Parts: sequence; C-alpha cells; structure tokens
Amino acid sequence: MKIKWALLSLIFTITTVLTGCDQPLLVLDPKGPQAKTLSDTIIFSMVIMAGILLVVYILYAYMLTKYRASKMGEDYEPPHEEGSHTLEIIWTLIPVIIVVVLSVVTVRSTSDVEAVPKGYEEDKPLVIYASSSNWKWHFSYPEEGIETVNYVNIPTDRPVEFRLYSHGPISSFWIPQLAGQKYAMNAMINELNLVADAPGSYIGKNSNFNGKGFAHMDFEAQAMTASEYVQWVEDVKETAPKLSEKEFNSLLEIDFVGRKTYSSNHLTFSPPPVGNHGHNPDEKDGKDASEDESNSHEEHNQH
Amino acid sequence: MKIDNSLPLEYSTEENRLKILGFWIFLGAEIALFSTLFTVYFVLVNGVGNGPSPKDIYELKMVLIQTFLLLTSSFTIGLGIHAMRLGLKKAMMTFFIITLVLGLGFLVFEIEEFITYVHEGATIQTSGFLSSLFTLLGTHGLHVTFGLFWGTAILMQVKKQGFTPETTNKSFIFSLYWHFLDVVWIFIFSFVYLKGLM
Amino acid sequence: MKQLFPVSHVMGFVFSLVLSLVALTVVFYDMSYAMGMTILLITAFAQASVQLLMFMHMGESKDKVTLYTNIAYALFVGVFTILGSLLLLVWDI
Amino acid sequence: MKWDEFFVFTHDPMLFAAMISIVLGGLAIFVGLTYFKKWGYLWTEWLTTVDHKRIGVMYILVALVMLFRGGVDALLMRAQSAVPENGLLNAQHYNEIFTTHGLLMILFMAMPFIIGLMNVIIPLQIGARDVAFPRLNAVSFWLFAAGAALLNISFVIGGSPDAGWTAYFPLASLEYSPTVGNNYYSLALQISGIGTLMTGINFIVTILKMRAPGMTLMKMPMFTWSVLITNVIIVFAFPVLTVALALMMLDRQFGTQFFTMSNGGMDMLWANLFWVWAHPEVYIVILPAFGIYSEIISTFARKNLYGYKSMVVSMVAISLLSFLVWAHHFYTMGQGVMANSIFSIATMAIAVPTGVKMFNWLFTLHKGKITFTTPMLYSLAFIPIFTIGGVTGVMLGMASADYQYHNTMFLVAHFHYVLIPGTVFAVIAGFHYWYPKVFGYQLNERLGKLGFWLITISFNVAFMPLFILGLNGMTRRMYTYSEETGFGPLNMLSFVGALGLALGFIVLVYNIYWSARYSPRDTSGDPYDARSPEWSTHSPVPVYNFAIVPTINSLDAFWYAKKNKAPFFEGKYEPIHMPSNSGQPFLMGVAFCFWGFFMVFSWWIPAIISALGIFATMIYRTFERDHGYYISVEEIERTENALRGDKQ
Repeated sequence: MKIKWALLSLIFTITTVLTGCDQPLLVLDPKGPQAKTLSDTIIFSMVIMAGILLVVYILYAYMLTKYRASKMGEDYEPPHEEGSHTLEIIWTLIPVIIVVVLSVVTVRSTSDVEAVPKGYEEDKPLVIYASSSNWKWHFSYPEEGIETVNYVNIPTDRPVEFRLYSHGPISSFWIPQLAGQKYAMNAMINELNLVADAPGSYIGKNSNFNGKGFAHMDFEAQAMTASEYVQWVEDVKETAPKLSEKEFNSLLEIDFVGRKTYSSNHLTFSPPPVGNHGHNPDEKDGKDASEDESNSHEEHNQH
Repeated sequence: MKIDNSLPLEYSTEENRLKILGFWIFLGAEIALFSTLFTVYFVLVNGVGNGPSPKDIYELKMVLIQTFLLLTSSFTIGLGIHAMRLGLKKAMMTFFIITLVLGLGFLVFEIEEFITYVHEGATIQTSGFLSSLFTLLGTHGLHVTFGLFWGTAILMQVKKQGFTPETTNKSFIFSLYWHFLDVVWIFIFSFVYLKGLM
Repeated sequence: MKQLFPVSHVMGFVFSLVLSLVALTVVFYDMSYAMGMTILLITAFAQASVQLLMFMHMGESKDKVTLYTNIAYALFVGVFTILGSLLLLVWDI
Repeated sequence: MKWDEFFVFTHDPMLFAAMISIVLGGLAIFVGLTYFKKWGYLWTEWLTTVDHKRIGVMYILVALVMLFRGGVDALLMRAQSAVPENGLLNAQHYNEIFTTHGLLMILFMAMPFIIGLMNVIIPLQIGARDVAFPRLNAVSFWLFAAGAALLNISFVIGGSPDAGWTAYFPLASLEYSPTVGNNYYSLALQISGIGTLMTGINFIVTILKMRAPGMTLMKMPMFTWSVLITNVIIVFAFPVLTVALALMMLDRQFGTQFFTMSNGGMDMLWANLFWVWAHPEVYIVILPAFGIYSEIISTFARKNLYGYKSMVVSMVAISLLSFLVWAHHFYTMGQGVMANSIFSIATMAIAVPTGVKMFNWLFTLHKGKITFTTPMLYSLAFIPIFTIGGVTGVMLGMASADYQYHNTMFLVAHFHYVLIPGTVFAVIAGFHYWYPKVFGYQLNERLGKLGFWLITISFNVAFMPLFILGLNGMTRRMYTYSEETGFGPLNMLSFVGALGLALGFIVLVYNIYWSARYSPRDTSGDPYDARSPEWSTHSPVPVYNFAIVPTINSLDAFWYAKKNKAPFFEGKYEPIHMPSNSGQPFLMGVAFCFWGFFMVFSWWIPAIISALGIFATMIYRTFERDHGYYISVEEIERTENALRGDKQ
C-alpha cells in the first residue's frame, strides 16, 4: 500500500511541476529547426519510454498486490519455474525492435543536426568563430570583419555556421533553444550549424566545466531580422574601436569581462587552429589560411 | 598438501594450479595494458610537433639486435623449462642464466637506443609522439628489468632448494612472463618500428 | 645433449626468426600501406601464436578453455579499444 | 613548496572544522586503542589477517566511512545550490567537493562496498574455505586502503583535486590546475586501482577453481555469477586506468606531451582513455548489485530465480557491450555522424539484456510468496526506480538528443537514478541481508524499514527535480546561478531531499548501534529459510567456513536438501589447511602510502626510499616459505559443538 502511495505522490509531483511552470522548459521550447529536431526526438523518445515504464509498472503492481505472503495462505508453497522460452523471446524481441526504431531515429536526427538545416542548403551561411578563453566567449565575424565578446548577434532565417575552438581548457558551446551543444577545444575546430526562426534573445552558455569561473560563463545570443542585422554591423564598423593584438592578449589573460565590441577581429593576428585533432599537417599552412578567410576554411573543415 | 605425481611438478599441487591460472589471467590484464599503450602510440604517432618523426630516428640495426636477443632469450627459457621437466637442475639453471644475460643485453641496447635519441634531441618531453614512444618502450623495458631481478631471485631459490613444487612453479610462471614480454616485443617490433620505417 | 633441445622448441625458434625476416620485407620492398599492414598483422599474430602455443604450453593444462577465453577476451578489449579510439580521434568519419 | 601551501589553512570555518575533526578523530582512535590495550588485538586479528571474511568486513567499514565523507560532500553541494547566489562555498571549495564526491562515491565507496560483500560471501556461496590467494587478497585491501588514505590526506595537506572526477585535460594539466590536487588524483587512484586489479584476478580464479564439488558453472548462485563477470570486467578495464593515470602523472610531473595543447599532444585522448575505463567501471558497480537483488528477490519470494540461463547470458552480453560504448560520454567532441551512430546503437543495445533481467525479476515474483523484509524492500524499490534510470539512459544514448542533455542536470539525475537504486540500494540491501551471517544477529527490522522509506522517498525528492532542471538548461558543476534563471525552487526541493537522505543514513547507522546492543542472537545460521549455500554454515562463520565441504547437485541445492530433509553435508571431519596471517600486506600498503605521498610532492629521494620499501616487502615474499597450518579434527569438533550451542 505504501509503495502505491509513494508512486502516486511521485507522479503527482512530476505532473504538477511539469505543467505548473509558466514557461516551457528551455530545451523543449525550440526557436530554430535544429533545436526543433532535437526537441521532437526527445519528446518521441519520452513517449516510448513512458510506454515501457507503464508496462513495467503495471506488471510490478500486479505482482506485488497479488503475491504478497499475507494473501497466499500459510501452507502455500510457490512452484518451481525454470522460465519460459516464449516469454523470454518476447521480452528480448520487443526491446530489440524498440532499439532498432530508436537507432533509426538517432542516426537520422544526428545527421540532420550536424548538417546545414533542411531548406537552407542553398543559402550562403554566416560564418562566426566562437572561441572561449578563461571564462568568456569571443565571437569573430570573418566576413564582416568585426568581433564581439560575451554576446553574439545573428540574422534570422539564415544558416549560421559556428566554428568553435578554445584558447584553453575544453568548453562546450550551447544555445539550448537554437541547437545542441558541441565542444570547443584547443587544437581543433568543431562546426555547429543552426538557424534561428524567430527574432529574440536566447541564453547561451558553456556547459563543460572548465575551472573556477565556469558558473559565470554565459552569453546572449540575439537573433534579429536581416535588415536589423545589417544595420547593427554597420553601426559596429562605424562606432566600435579596432581590436589590437595587445588588447586581445590582455583580454585572453583576464578572468571575466563584460560585453565588448570591436570593428576588427583577432583572426588576422591570432589564427584559429587548423587540421584535425591536434595534428597540424603543416603549421605554416595554417597561418596563410587564416589570412585568406573565405575559401581556405572550406577545405579545412572537409577532412 | 596433496601432490599429484602424474603432472609436472609445477602443476602438482592445487595451489600451484591456481597460481598458474591466476598468472595467465594477469597476462590477460597485461594484454589490456599494452593495448592501451599501443592505442596511445597509434593516436599520437603523427603528433610530432616540432620534433623528429618516426622515420627520422628509428634505426633498423639496433632494433634487429634487440629483437634477436629477446627472441633467443624466449627460446632459451623455453629450453630451461623443458630441462626442468626432465629434472636436470644444472641444465635448467644454465638456460635461465643465458636467458637473463640475453635480457640484460637487450636492456643495454635499449638504453643505448634511448641515449642516442636523447642526443638527437628526441626526449620524452619533445612531442606527443615521443612521449608515447618512450612510454611504450619504457614500460616494456621496465617489465624486462623487473624480470631480471625476479629471475635472479628464483634462480637463487632453485640453487638452494632444488626442484620442489614451489620452485618449479615459480620458474614456470616466470617463463610465462618472459615469453609474454617477447610477444609484446613482437608487436612493438612490427607496429612501432617496421610500420614506422615502412 | 639432444634431449635438451626438443624439436618443437627448435622449430618454434626457427619459425619466429623466419617470421621476423618476412616482416622485415615491408621495410625493404616498396609496397602499399594496406599490403604492408597485412603482412605485419599476419606475421605478428603468427609469432604470438608460436609463443603462446609452442613455448607457453597454453593448451597443456586442464584449464585450457579458460585460458583461450581469457586471451580472446583480452584481444577483444584490446582490439576494440585501439579501433574505437582511432575511429574517434584520428580517422574522423 | 612553501609551508602555507603545504597545509591548507583556510579561513573557511566549515573546512577548518572538518580538518580539526579529522585530526581529533584520528587522535581519539589512537588514544582509545592505547587506553584499552587493543593494539595487539588489532594487529593479530585484523591488520595481519588473511581471512576473507575479515578483509570483507574491513572493506565495508572503510566504504561506510567514505560514504559518510562523500555524503557530507553531497550535502554541502546541495546546500550551496539550494538558493541562487549562495555564499556558503566559494568556487574553489565547490569544485573540490564535487570532484572528491565523485571519486569517493565511485572508487572508495561503491566499489569497495561491493568488493567487501563479495569477499565475505563468495567463498561461502561456492562452498570454499577461502579465496584462491588469501595473501594477495590482503595486499589488495591494503593497497585500496593506502589509496583511500592518500586521497583523504589531500583534504588537509596540499589541497584536493578540483578538475572534476573526470579530470579532463587541459583543465587538469599543470598549467590550469597548478596545485598538487591532481597529483593526489593520479597516485591515489593508481595505488588503489592496482589493488582492485589483484582482487579481480583473485576472484576469477576463486570462482573458476574453488567451487564445491558438483557445482558446475550453471549451478552457481546468481550473485557468484555476477561477481565472476564483474571481475572479468575489472581485469580488462583497470589496466586502461593504470595507463591513463600513469600518463597523467607523466604529463603533470615529468613534462611529457600526451595531453598538452601543443607539440603534438591531444587533450581528447585523456577523455577517451578515461571513459574506456570508466564506462566498464559503471558496470563493475552495477552487475554485482544485479546479483544481490537476484539472491534477495528469490529468497523472499520463496521461489527459484526465473530464467536463470537468460540472466547469465544477459550479464555476459552486458560485460562485452560495456567495452564498446565509452564514446557516449563525449558525443559532443566533434567526431563524425558515423562514429556517433555506431556508439549510439551499441549503447542502446545494452537496454536489451538489462530489460531481460528486469522481466525475469518480475516473473520471479509471479506466483511467489512475497515477504517484505528490509532487504526485500530495497530490492523491490530498485525495480521501478532503476527503470527510470534505465529509460533515461536510453534517451541519453541517442547521440542527437544527447547534444541537449550532455553536461546538464538531466545527466546528473540519470546517473544518480542508476547508481543509487542500482548500487547503493543493493549494497544496503546486501548489508542487511548478510549482516546476520557475519555477526550472528539481524539488524532491527523497524529501524531498517524506517531507514528504507526515508531513503527511498528522499532520493526521489532529491533527484527527480534535477531531470526538469536539466531540460530547463541548468548545467552541472555550477557553484552558483542567478535568480532570473528560475532554477531556485527545484534546487531547494532537491536540497530537502538530500537532507532526508542524510537522515535515512543516520537511521541506518543508528540501527547498527541499536542492533549490536539489543538484537536477539541468531544461532540457526539460516534466519530467512534461504536458498544458497552460504546459509548452510553457522553464523558467525567459523574461520574455516565449512567443517565439511558440501556436494552440490543442483542450483539451490541447500534449499532442496532442507525441503527433502536430506543431509547437506556428508562425510567425516578432516584436518583443514589454512593460510597463516602475515604483516607483509599491511606493511606493503604503508610503504605504498608513503611512496604515493612523496610522489605527490615530487620529493624524489624519500619516494625512492619508500619504493625500495615496497620492493623489500616483495623480496621478503618471494623468499618466504610459508605453508600455512592445519586445524585438527578435534579442534573442528570443538568449534562445531560450541557453535551449535552444545555446552561442553
């Protein structure tokens, strides 16, 4: 009896908490096709898992209520049961089928979210280098030639290609409402494709523990319409100061910093890593490549 | 203690059989250990940084000498165990001493190889590749070194006590260890040196 | 004297020397990477088997099923650790 | 090294109090032992023992102490997160605490608790007089104890590791973690890991070679099967840890370039090696739990285990699969879709054998006669709670979805939902279940049940909210968060649950104390009318375990012998050969502890001297001639009569 009550109260708490929130949970409130794919995948898997839980719980409740010693009588002696081939095959095969279904879903959704979102393949993506140092994020826009710190502005309805790396320990770049996360590491570029459907301000953060300032390492990702975005870039180019190598190096050194905006970026004097997984095929090549942004990066990421 | 005379002395008691099986399982763990070291080496072999690459430093002649010494020592310790089963103490001890001398020779050449590398500016701190190379070779070399001490301790016991269930058991287990080091070397020879020079 | 050098041991030793020489061909002859690796894999595992079976008497005890299982399990773990790590860290597919 | 770096003098009152209490506690033990003149007893009966039962008890004792320490860590963490912008702990303390919480709970609580239970029970369950290598068993324990001591010393001297229990490079490198904390990590884990590897070999040989006559592999009790498979995993997984830790030490203390950011090193290689070991490690702590539940459920349902063969097959499958799924811990590291898909499918495949086991347990209950004792309650609570952990595991196994769960509280909730019902409930259940076997009296049932309800309900209160927090974007390992995130209320709820859990464990400890004083003694040796051979001998178990080794002709042979009123032991007493005690393992552990300590601080000369000490104990061992001793027939008769309660 007590178990039943415990379970009931448990289910009650979960439902109240889940429905009681004013806002939907971040991960289940997607604002772009990549996050939508993930949210759908998650909800799909939750439904299947709830089904499995239900089967187990029904069986469990049945066994516990029916076969209690207090109900079975003094001289009831349980039978010897070796097992049943039919039953065992059933509860092997059904999970196998479920796993197959989930595998198909996983493989498809994984390749979907790794690629440029469907419907945007033809558009020219906006490339942004996002790199972490200590407990801040640097966003460099190679095409626009500008750089921001701890906030990133992107146009809506245009594919954005984040190229992630780190100036130190591994961090993980994550904007829950736009796309899943990916590691930013020292000697390797990771690529993250996303599109924002709707204008708005989204929370972005580092989700991989990287030292004492980790908890403060979040940033704002602001999605704005194409015209607003162009306007913003213009403003930055006109008003913001240039980012000198000296200033960039001092930025790398300090632990925390507020928002910053610059009308040039660090890629020119501090090139991002090239090659794959720490094995630079040729150091010198890397330096040349970063000076000539638009075409050389294409090949570096096609390994 | 029950002694089963139908079996070789090293298998003759239950305790001895347990120890031999236990040691085999330990060798299974050693396979996992060296596999991990090989994993590290294979992953980092291209991580030469500013240091030399495999082709720059490997010398076939040194490697061949080491390989020959270790292969022969594996052969002689096999003969030693064979002699032990025939009950020939003197022959067994001779073969064991030859084995240990060959092992020592192997070590001398390995150390000489390391010294050459260091003189060429290739130290364990130079690059990911060299760190993994020195660690893989060094772990094997440490096993050989440990084996030399262990083998000597066993020889002293055989000399003093003759062939008893204990001493034969220890000698047999030591032979398993030594053969295993040869197996590891074969993989180092093939997949570190020969592949590196290929 | 002759009884000290049993044929199987001597054969095993000769075998391992010959296999080492065969493996050496990958250095002296120009061949493709795949070819070279194949030769190395075959010779290395053949040599290991010579050691395990002819020198280490793997099949002689009553526990030989356990011993074979043990080595097989170790190789399973070793091979998949190596392949999996290469897949994740180097091959990048 | 300056002295103020050496001793961690902090101005934090809480840490300072903890430090003082460690020192005072140590002092109290020392004074107490001297005052009651127990040093001799301690040395001859415990420190030098090679008896598997006593070694098991010592393992469990250390595990309980570590459970306390890890539990305090957990409470502090939950207290710190209970409200936004909390100032209870600063970032550095919080980081040290979640790091040591992880390390202690997995490596120095869960695993030793399980190894302790298997030490006590396995020889009894297979009808053996001891493990295959009693001396090695003692060495294993003392190496483990040396590692545990070393890690706990870090709290007072030099600073604890603070880069997470995963210690990812480059964060854990000398550059980003300059304190000796991660040196402690590499050395403490290395030393206890070697001990664990030795345990693995020891128990494989024990189970394969020392079973009572007639007990074929398919007639072994399920706990023995699970322990056999666990030890197989130990033997092949721990060498990977050995290598990984050695490389960590080389990188941090000898300037090598394995995981560095330049010169061809690769930081991801650490993550890779770590998880190659750490994923099988999860199964090392889960599989024996499956065995414990199988024993308890079939005992208290008074029914044989349903689908025995498929249980065994599924455990073997899990053990193989456990080596093929490590990459699911870092799907987000940027490997290709292909690699992620392969590891995803392998991960989800584990759900199949686990599901088989789940249904087999449910059908063991079917047509049974279920009594709700404390161990049974834990085993029954395991089924629904662990299923939640299992299905969320499948969800996390889906690579794409994991991009959203990775490093969040959802993950934290998942693995606590697996490890607490999977391992902690199991060891507590096993502790209650086998307690009378070791001490000769049962733990109090009322207190046991009170503890059970407190622990089970509080557990759900503490961890269910974390699923929701995770989906709301709260990442793990954050020492603080701002008000506007909205994470506050659920974290507070979780803290309340953590307090309840603490209360539950206090009840558990009180129960041990209460039962030691008031519980009625049990002389039957078989208080539950159970099925497996360990219940056929006396409680407490005599040093030789079985006066006559039983012959086993079926699974649950003891049960059928009772039912058919047939004798279980047949034959005459014969002299029993026993291994003699030795101080060598203890001294070896001490030498290892000193070696580790000096290595942590890179004090080479003392380290070399301690290393020579280690070799000295090994040389002593190889030249030692110890054939053990025999217990005579008369003495066996005397002991047996006394244990049966006959007055002489």
